[in-house]
Parts: sequence; structure tokens; C-alpha cells
Amino acid sequence: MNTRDLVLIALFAAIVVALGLIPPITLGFIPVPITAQSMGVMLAGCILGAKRGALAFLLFLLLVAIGLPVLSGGRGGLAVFAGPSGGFILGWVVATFVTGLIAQRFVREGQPELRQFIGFFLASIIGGIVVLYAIGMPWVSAITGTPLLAVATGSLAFLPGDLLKAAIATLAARAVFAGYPLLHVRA
Amino acid sequence: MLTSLHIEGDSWLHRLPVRAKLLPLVALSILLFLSGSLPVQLTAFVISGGLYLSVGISWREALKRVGFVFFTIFFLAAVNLFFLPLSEVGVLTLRLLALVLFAAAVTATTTISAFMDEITVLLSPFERLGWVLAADVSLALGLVLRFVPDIFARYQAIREAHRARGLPVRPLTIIGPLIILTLKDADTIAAAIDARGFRRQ
Amino acid sequence: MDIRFTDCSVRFGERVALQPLTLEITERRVGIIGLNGSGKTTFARLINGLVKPSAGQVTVNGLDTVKDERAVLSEAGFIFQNPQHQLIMPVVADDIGFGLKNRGLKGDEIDRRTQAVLSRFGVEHLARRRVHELSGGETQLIAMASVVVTDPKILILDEPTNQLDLRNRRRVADTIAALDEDTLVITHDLPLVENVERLLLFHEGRLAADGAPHETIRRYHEIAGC
Amino acid sequence: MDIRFTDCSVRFGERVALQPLTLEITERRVGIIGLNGSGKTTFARLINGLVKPSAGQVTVNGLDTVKDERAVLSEAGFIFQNPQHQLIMPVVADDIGFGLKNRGLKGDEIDRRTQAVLSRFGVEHLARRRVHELSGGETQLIAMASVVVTDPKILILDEPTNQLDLRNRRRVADTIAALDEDTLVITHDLPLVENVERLLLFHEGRLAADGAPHETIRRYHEIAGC
Ligand SMILES: Nc1ncnc2c1ncn2[C@@H]1O[C@H](COP(=O)(O)OP(=O)(O)OP(=O)(O)O)[C@@H](O)[C@H]1O
Ligand SMILES: Nc1ncnc2c1ncn2[C@@H]1O[C@H](COP(=O)(O)OP(=O)(O)OP(=O)(O)O)[C@@H](O)[C@H]1O
Ligand SMILES: O=C(O)CCCC[C@@H]1SC[C@@H]2NC(=O)N[C@@H]21
Ligand SMILES: [Mg+2]
Ligand SMILES: [Mg+2]
Repeated sequence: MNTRDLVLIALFAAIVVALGLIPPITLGFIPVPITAQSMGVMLAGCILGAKRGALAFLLFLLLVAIGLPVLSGGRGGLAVFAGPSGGFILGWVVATFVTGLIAQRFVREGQPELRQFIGFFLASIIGGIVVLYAIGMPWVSAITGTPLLAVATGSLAFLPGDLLKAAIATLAARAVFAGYPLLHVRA
Repeated sequence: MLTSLHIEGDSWLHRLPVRAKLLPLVALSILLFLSGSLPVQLTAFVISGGLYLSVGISWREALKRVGFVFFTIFFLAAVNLFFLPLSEVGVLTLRLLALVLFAAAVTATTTISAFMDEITVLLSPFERLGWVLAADVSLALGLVLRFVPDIFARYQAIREAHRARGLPVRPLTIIGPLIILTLKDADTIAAAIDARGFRRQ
Repeated sequence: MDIRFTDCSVRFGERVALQPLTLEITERRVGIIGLNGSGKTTFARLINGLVKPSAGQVTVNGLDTVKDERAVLSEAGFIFQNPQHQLIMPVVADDIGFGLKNRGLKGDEIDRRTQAVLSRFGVEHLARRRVHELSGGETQLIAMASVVVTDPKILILDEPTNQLDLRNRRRVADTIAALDEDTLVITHDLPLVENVERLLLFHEGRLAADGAPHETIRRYHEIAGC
Repeated sequence: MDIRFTDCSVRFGERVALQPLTLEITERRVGIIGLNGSGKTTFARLINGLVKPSAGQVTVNGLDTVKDERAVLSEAGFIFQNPQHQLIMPVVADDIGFGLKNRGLKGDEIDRRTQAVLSRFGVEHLARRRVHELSGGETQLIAMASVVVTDPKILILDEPTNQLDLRNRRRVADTIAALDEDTLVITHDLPLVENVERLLLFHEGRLAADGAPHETIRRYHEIAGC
């Protein structure tokens, strides 16, 4: 890995830390908060691509694990992984990777703007929602014993927020792609 | 704002090497997930709670750190009461509480540099395979800590620039320039790292 | 311009950035100099309400920067010390148009005005360029254009010749001198303020000199010890 | 110093940043001036191998910047145009120590050398300060210290007096003048290079003048048209 990639990864992890300054919203009926940091998944995938994006989140998880309060609301430490959010948090790495793969595959320079928007939006939805929920929800169910169906029903509450995040991430990723393209630069 | 959750102290846990804390943590999670016995979970809960409170943390701080996870766990317990028998809910709840307390105790008694040393050891097989360099990981970690304040400062500057131009401050128009300007720094920072010989290839 | 400071002071936490100040500025060309950290940027930000007085009052053309916050913003335009933060859209023309769009103007009118301001600054050729690929001098000029296009009556420029070569410095200086708007220029580049009508010197959060340029500059050399 | 360029040129994609150049530099104090985008930074980066020649060769004290890449890095230290990005670790002393650690030095030795370089630059009091809280002048001095500590024989400084006031500019200029290392200074701040032994002028990627300072500066004014 060249030095520039290493720095890009670190800077993106720092951006995810910064997103954590937006306070989380706790809903009454599901034990996992709504957080702006999951938008980082979509942004990292669509902007840095699969490999560097996933590594940025791996680095972020390392920060959490060694006891830095970088999760929204100033949380951190190993305890977080043992809680109900653990699966979602670990899932961020995989979800970013998938988002990145799709974005790299479907978005190119020189395409009409609309195509690029659609590409980024699909990547964000599939990676940042479908894949992420597929990891996070069974985890909640497995460690808490709550039936999967109940967890899934509760998780519906994330959907409006996550769709909004996908929309913001799409616009931002498009702006970055137009202003400072990194997606296809070889990692 | 990025101060570690480590707590200064000289407790028994503080003096243990990291590995002697991480291995039991892993072992405990496996054990507790395999066991369905209420007494076992209860014992684990009491011991973990005792350990956590023995590290020299104030009650307030102790509660603040695990409060959020506790809240979610109790909430789940309440939900589970509709689906599962009481004893099973007890097992599930105590298990999670025990693990969270133990993990919080490890976090509170381990410094970042102790973690980093352990990570270096854990990475050494991969290092031999040429996949990743431990030195790169600690460099990346330092970079994050170094540049988070810069990102805040830049966020502030972009917000103010919006105001100065009479533009509404919307997340959408801030996040684009914020990311571009931040990532653009990567070129200079990378050049500086190479120029100062921070990486031994 | 008509800017009035009445017993105005600014503190950030413990630190006093500006000592109580009473002052009236009515000249068309004003300059500000002083050592690093002496309070120049803080003073200028008070004028368009980016910094609020901790005590006292600031008015701009009769508007109070606290009470009439929005109105003051369209009265006084600000070009930042690091103007790359000021360019918001990825492409130059879009960035300039963005401010107009937000004022409710329509497509044609936006294009016309964007064109006009770019040619006024002699940078039509940059219209389709990526904002983040501009050189230092170009960034400075585009940042000015993006503010001027919204028709402020007063322009405040914070170190506009930073990192510029002789030619670009001259170009920016000429552009400033030719502006119809009233200007207030903060700088470490003394030749840029040699010919202003009134030059202020800040030192440790106080006004240390105020008057004709040569007199204020002499005092600055004294304070700087060289 | 002993720097040799042999038919060296640089292109970025389509754009030629440096035309084929053959040149030998052996003086102890050298300056570089020129318009924005004329190739100064590119030229300087060639010397410590941050930019590789598209054609031709560059050697520094006999080492080839391509073949002996690592060795060249410890021969020539570089202080960047925006040095706040050059300080990489969160705390001043750690930042200075990090470069030494990577050269395989041990804890005590690292501390000793860090202390020594900080006091050499008169900034011991900044050892525990957070890097992002330094002022412009302090950042500049610490960036120099962080490079000097690794004992390069040649120091390259890219616009070291940017954004500084008269006093800080003087302080940085004095520090540079007092360095034992050979120095190569790129700047738009002409007084800073008035007394170098040899002053180079770049224009549109070519060497446009090369010689005594007053002569090169005269030519620069001609080219800049003012
Ligand atoms: N937002 C802030 N929070 C805390 N302190 C601040 C803030 N803004 C400015 N200061 C402090 O107030 C003082 C005056 O700062 P100001 O930016 O006005 O100086 P300046 O004269 O513009 O300096 P320079 O020439 O370096 O730009 C400095 O000591 C600075 O550190
Ligand atoms: N990495 C790069 N990719 C593409 N073009 C580049 C790159 N670096 C420099 N250039 C271009 O090469 C030319 C020379 O740039 P250089 O940075 O050497 O100029 P300079 O003389 O240092 O200018 P300044 O005084 O503004 O710092 C410029 O046109 C610049 O846009
Ligand atoms: O504990 C945390 O800070 C993070 C928990 C994970 C939150 C998940 S990510 C997908 C879903 N969307 C949200 O807004 N929250 C959940
Ligand atoms: Mg200032
Ligand atoms: Mg340069």
C-alpha cells in the first residue's frame, strides 16, 4: 500500500469520528441507536472504493476497541462489541466493502450525471442498508434471544433515516467524484 | 475530546498484562454463550461487576460509561418477556451485562500504547506474510488523532463561509467540500511522511 | 461605509481577543495591519457578524450586527484568510451561481450575472474549471467574484495576497483598487495598504495606531522591533 | 551541497512542469523565486525525490534520487509550503520523536535529541503542545525542528514566511540564516533571499535567470511586469 492510500484511509476514519459528533437518537423500541456514522459506510464505499473504504472502517473499529470514545455520544471500548449494536458495528466493514464494489463497478467518469447518481444510490442502498441489516439484525437476535422477526420489525424504524443518509451520501459522493475523483485510482 | 477511556490507577487489573485480560475476556464470552445456567451467569455478572468497580472508577463515571448499553439491554429484556420464559430472559440479560462489565473493566485499565503493543504482536504473522506493517497501523492511528481537530476546524470554517455568503447552512453543501478539502490534504501529508522517512519500506 | 464600534469587546473563554473599543469608520478604503494574533481577523469578523461582541455594539450602515444579523450579511461581504474554504460547489461557475440561486434568481439571470462577474475579474476562462484545481491566485480571484456577485456594499478582505507571486499580487491589488465597493483590507503585505485613506494597527487586542498609512506603518515597525 | 540536474524534465500528464534542465549547485545558501506555477516547488521536490524526473537524472551529494531513493531522503530535508500538514503526530515532542524512532533510535536517545533540537530553535516550552494549536510562526519553527533533528545535510524550505507578521518573519529568517546546514529557500518574500550566494529564477518551467540576487530580482520584476 502506498503512503497516500494509508493517509486517505486515516483521514476517512477521522471523518467518521467527526460524524460521531452528531448525537445519536435512541428509539424506544429497538436497542440500537440511529447514528450519522452509518452514513460513513456509504460515503467511504462510494468515495474511496471497496478496499480503502473497508480499511478505513477497520481502522475506526480499532479506535473503538482500544478505548477511544469515537462512537456517537462519546461511547467506545470493548464493551460496545458485547452489546446489541456489535453486529452492526462489525458489519460496517463488510457493508463498506460491498458499497465500494458496486460503486466502482457502476460509476464511471464521463457518464451522464444521472447515471452516476443512480450508481451511487444503488451502491449505498445495497451495501449500506441490505448487507448491513443482514449482518446486524441476526446478531441482535442471536445474542439477545429476541426472535429475528421482532428485531426485523423494529429495525424498520431505521429505514427512513437510512434512505435519507443514502440520498445525502449519493449527492456528496457525486460532488467529490466531480471535484476530486478517487474511486477508481488504484489502491 | 479524544481522550482515551483508560483510567489512571494501580489496581490489580491495571498491573496485569493486556493479554492476561483479553484472553479471559474471549474465554468468558465463549463460556457464557455455551452455558444456559442462571447461577453461572449470575456468578459471572457479580465477578465482572466487582472487577469493574475495583479499578478505581467513580460510581458516576462507571454508570455513565455502561449506562447506554445497559439501557438497551434492559429494554430488550422487557421485550423478551413477551416471547420467552422469565428464567431464560434472566440468563440472556445477565450474560450480556457480565460481558459488558468485564469488557469495560479491560478498557478502563489498559492504555492505548499497551493495546498498540499487543496489536503489534497480533499483526506479526501478517507482517511476515507481507500483508500489513504494524508500524503502518500505529502511524494511521496517530494520523486520525492528529487530524480530527483539523476536520472540526475546517467544518467550522466552511459553516462560517456559508454564513458570510448568506447561504443557508445545510449538511449537503457542507459535507461535499469538507470531504474534498480533507482528502486533498492526503497528497501533502503523504509527501511529508515520505520526506521525513516515517515509513521503513 | 459607515461602521461604528461602541465599547465593543470580544473574549474567547478566558482569552480577551479584543479590548473595549469605540471607533467609527466612514472612509472608502481602509487597511488593517498588526502582528500575528493581534486581533485583526476578530475585528473584521465583528463587522459582518461572524463574531458577536461579548459586550458593546457594532453597527454597519446603521444595522446592528446582532439584531439585524441577516441584513448585515448582505451589506458586508467577506473574503476569508483561507479562501479555499469559501468555494462550495465543485465547479467555478456553479459555485458563483449557487449564491444567486439561493437569493431566488432564475437560470438566465444567474448565467448572465455569473458571466458578467467573471469577465469583470478577467477570469472567464476559468468558468468550467474544478474549484480544487485552481492555483492560489486563481482561488483568491474566484472567491472575490463569488462574493462580489451578490452585490455587497462593503468588501472585507483578509490577507488577499497570501502565497501570491508579484504579478498575481499586483493583479489582486489592482482588482481591489478598482472595486466600486468600499473595501477593508487586512494584510501583512504592507505595499498593499500603502495608499489606503486610513490604516489601523492592532496590537494585543487594542487599536495601537490609526491614521495615515506611513505613520501607522512606522509605528508597526517600532512594535515589531524591526 | 552538491546537486546535479542532467537533462532533467517533469511532466504531469499532458502538462510540462519542468523543461529539460542541466544545472549544478554547490553553494551553501541558495534561493529560488518565480511566478505562481512556474515550477519552483516541482524543482525542489525533485531534489529529495518526492517528484521523479520524467526524463534525465538528479543526483544529490552523488546519490541518484531514483536509484538511491531512501538514502537521498536522509541527505535532503524538506519543509513544505503548508507546514501544518507536515506535523503528523498529535503532540509536538511525539512528532519530532517519531522520525527518530523510525530510524531505529532508542527511547533515551530520542528524548535527548528532541530536547536538544527544541532548545536549539528556542521553543522548549512547546514540547507538550498539541500540534493543531500552534500559531503560524510556531508551526513553521517546529516543522523546521522536526526535519533538522534527523540531521539532513541540506535543508529545502518552501515559502517559510507565509502568513507571518514582520516579527515572526524576522525570527524565521534569522533562524534560517543561523543554520549550519546548507539551505535552499523558495519564496515570494524577496527580502528573504536578498543575501543568498546564488538566486535562481524559474519561469514557465524553465530557468530564466541564475546568479547574484540583485540581478535575478531585477529580471523577475521584468517578467512579472512590475
Ligand atoms: N475561535 C477562537 N477561539 C479561541 N481563540 C481565538 C479564536 N479566534 C481567535 N482567537 C484568538 O484571539 C486572538 C486574536 O486572533 P485573530 O485571529 O484576530 O488574530 P490576527 O490578528 O488575525 O492574526 P493573524 O495575523 O495570525 O491572522 C489570538 O490570540 C487567537 O488565538
Ligand atoms: N501533482 C501535480 N499534478 C498535476 N499538475 C501539477 C502537480 N504539481 C504541480 N503541477 C503543475 O505544475 C506546475 C508547476 O507547479 P509548482 O507547484 O512547481 O509551481 P510553483 O512555482 O511552486 O508555484 P507557487 O508559487 O504557486 O507555489 C503548475 O502548473 C502546477 O499546476
Ligand atoms: O452503537 C452505535 O453507535 C452504532 C450502532 C449501529 C447503528 C445501526 S447502523 C444501521 C442502522 N441505521 C442506524 O441509523 N442505526 C443502525
Ligand atoms: Mg488573521
Ligand atoms: Mg510552490
